[in-house]
Amino acid sequence: MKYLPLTERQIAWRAAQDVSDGTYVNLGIGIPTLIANYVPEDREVIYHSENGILGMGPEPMPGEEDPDLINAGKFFVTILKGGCFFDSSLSFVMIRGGHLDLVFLGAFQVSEKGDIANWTTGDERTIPSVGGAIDLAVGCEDVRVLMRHTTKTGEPKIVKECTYPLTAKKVVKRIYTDLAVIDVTEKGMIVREIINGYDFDKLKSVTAADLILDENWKYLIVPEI
Amino acid sequence: MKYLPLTERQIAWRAAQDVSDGTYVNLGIGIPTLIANYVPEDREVIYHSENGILGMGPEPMPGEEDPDLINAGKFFVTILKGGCFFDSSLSFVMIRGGHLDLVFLGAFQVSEKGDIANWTTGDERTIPSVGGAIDLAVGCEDVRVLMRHTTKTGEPKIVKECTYPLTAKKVVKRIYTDLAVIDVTEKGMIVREIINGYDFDKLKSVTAADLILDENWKYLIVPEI
Amino acid sequence: MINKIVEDTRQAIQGIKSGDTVLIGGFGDAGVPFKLIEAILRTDVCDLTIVSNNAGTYKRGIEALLLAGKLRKIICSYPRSSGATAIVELWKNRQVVLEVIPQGTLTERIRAGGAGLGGFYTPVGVNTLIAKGKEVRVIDGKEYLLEKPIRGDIALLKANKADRYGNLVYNKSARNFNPIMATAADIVVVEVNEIVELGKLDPESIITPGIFIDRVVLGGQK
Amino acid sequence: MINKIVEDTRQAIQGIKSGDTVLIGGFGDAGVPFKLIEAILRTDVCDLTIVSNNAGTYKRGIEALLLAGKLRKIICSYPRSSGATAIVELWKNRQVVLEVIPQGTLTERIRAGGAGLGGFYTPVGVNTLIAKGKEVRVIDGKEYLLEKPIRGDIALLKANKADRYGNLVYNKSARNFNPIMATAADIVVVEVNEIVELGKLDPESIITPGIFIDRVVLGGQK
Repeated sequence: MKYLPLTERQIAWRAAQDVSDGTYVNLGIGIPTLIANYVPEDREVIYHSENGILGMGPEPMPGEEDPDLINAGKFFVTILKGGCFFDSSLSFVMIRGGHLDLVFLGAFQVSEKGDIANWTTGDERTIPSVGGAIDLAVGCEDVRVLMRHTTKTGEPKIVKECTYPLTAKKVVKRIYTDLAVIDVTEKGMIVREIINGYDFDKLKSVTAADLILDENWKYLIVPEI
Repeated sequence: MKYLPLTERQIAWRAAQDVSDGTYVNLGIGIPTLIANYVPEDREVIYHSENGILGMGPEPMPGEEDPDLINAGKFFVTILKGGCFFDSSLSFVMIRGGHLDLVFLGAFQVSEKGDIANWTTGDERTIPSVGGAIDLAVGCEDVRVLMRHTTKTGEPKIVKECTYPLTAKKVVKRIYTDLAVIDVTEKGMIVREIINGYDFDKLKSVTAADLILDENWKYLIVPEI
Repeated sequence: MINKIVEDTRQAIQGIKSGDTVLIGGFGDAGVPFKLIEAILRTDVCDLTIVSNNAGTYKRGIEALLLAGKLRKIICSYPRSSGATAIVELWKNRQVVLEVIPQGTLTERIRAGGAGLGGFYTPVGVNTLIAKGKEVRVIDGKEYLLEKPIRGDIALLKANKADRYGNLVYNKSARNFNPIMATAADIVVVEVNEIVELGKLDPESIITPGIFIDRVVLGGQK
Repeated sequence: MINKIVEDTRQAIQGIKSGDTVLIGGFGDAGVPFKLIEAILRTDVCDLTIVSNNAGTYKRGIEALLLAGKLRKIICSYPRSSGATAIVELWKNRQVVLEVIPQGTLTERIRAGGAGLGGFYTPVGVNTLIAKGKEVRVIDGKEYLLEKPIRGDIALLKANKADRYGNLVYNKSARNFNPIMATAADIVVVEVNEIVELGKLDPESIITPGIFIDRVVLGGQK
């Protein structure tokens, strides 16, 4: 059967459906940033940017960019009503002190136990850059990862043990990929949703960790975007 | 020869003459609080209050008291132009981080080495209350003490070793008493000024630490106030 | 929709229970959430540990809690004040446990609790009674004490204005411990003088971002 | 009379010397004191250690210092950025020492430097490369790393407005590291968009009290 892996926007759309009303959320650089576009409009969500913004809004209209108003990825953003500014110190009190409800991150690898590797490949030729990655992974009770299920060359990114240098141990609660939605639990990795045209056996073949199929698993259905 | 020990106001007046233009100063509870009244008017001095004020001004006019604007002694105060408010955390960053230029404290005892005891007598019947006393004594490079030279019963308050529980070790730089001005130096306690009608031998007799008379010592002269 | 405003102080302190550690803002009378404290008096919770700069005066605030027999312990920097009689009596009679902490260490321990830190080294208290039972460590030639974080089950704060997100601004020296206590408890409740529309507080001047706040209640003017 | 305003950026950075550790505010381009950095380029100081969130881009700011060969070391959280080429090249060729620190640990280490603390325990970096060479300690069942304070010989900051006391307010996300760096250096210099009369800044809204600031210079509009 034919199948279409989700696009990055579709992965973000799926994650966005899990952002409930009234939550304080940090969106990591990369696919997570797209989530803000797809949170249902009846939900009031407050976005945190680690460079010192709560209540971050969408990108500004052309011509209205303010060089002093950027997000953690250094892109122009806006601030919404009820938002505020603060310094980096208070920003990381929020992050490390467990004040955010939800953090979405990208990752190179996630292990069976919820370990995450997302800040350096350990490659001697790539300059290491950690930013707030470790703080975000360690500080929040509910860390979720958005990533492609495999690397460009087809290697599994969900693994028994991370081979890349760790960001943090046992922190990831849920993974959204282009193929599935998987929860990291005490019992192991539980597959909650799989895309149409794909199946559990195929999913196992592109995953290097043990998977358990939720008996109430569903199709992972997203709109065309 | 007759002599008149300084009044508390006169001790404060003398200390005030040493507050130079442009300094950030914290005045401890008690005699030190009086200093603000006597700093020469051509000097711009910024008073810090550990409950979160810089640029603290004198007590308000009757009827203009604001219960939200008090000093560390819980008395009504005002704020001067250029002053600001901040939280207790930043206030103690200022104190402990060495950002104040001058701290004036009261004391039960000061030792030869500059140890100070000013927060508790260790008396089992008196409730201990430390407030910001230790932070102030430890945080500032220039801690000065204002106190009577002896206790009400005539016991020396300047001693070889403090017998009361310590506030901090080796921090006091200068002592202003009702009889003298004494510097605490590497070489020992050097008497800089003695009140008129008193002399070095008499001073030694009411002091339980070794004193050195500065060869350029002067009379400690203050106005009547 | 986010709306942290509750109708009355009874709802505001919901969830408080006997044995809790309660952070209470204020320095002297400034910035003390008197109405929230009064609401505790109307419950049957007891055996509380209070963390606050002072221990109450003139039968109001924390002193009222002491007199009502609701407190097991007070952690503060300065219990002695004119008008503070209950703490003195109860302490003398060993009817309340008193822990006195240097004020800057108190602020920093609460901040550490809110910031997810495990502890810190401070020079304050070395060679004093405060050091008793604490680890002393020499770092770069200077002695420091290890101090641990403090957190509350609930924090009771006072601010000047709030919006429905719980963004706060304070009034003058009534700010004091309130902003750090806002970061360091499981439930954070604030009594305010005024509730304003969302957007009325300047984003540059909000002192406590609403993320730290769970409930807001109008307390009546100071 | 207190007047911290100086005429030009040359006077503003007076006292900087070869081998110094220089704290530089900013995140991306927001809140970077570009004019003060340019002033360094016009001196012969070198062998500097820079502490900043990023490592400069597009031949401006810290990247200009790198290209001019003035830096021995950069301590930052995120050197990799689009437009950051100098740091990548110099790091590959081992011509500059790079120390990468988690952003929250960087802010906290600078704050500790300004707050007179000897260090702190953070859970950030446990079980990672960041933990290498650092003390790991279990406190209340959780693992933490011991992190030490960072201080600068000089701090170069950017703010929006200042008065002659050095009281500062910032603009939007250009605040970032500036307020904490203000507390943690022997000489603290700030480049501002505007200088206002004493009393024009609201005492409730001043973010950096002038006590932390030594010199203020008008930098021209952002």
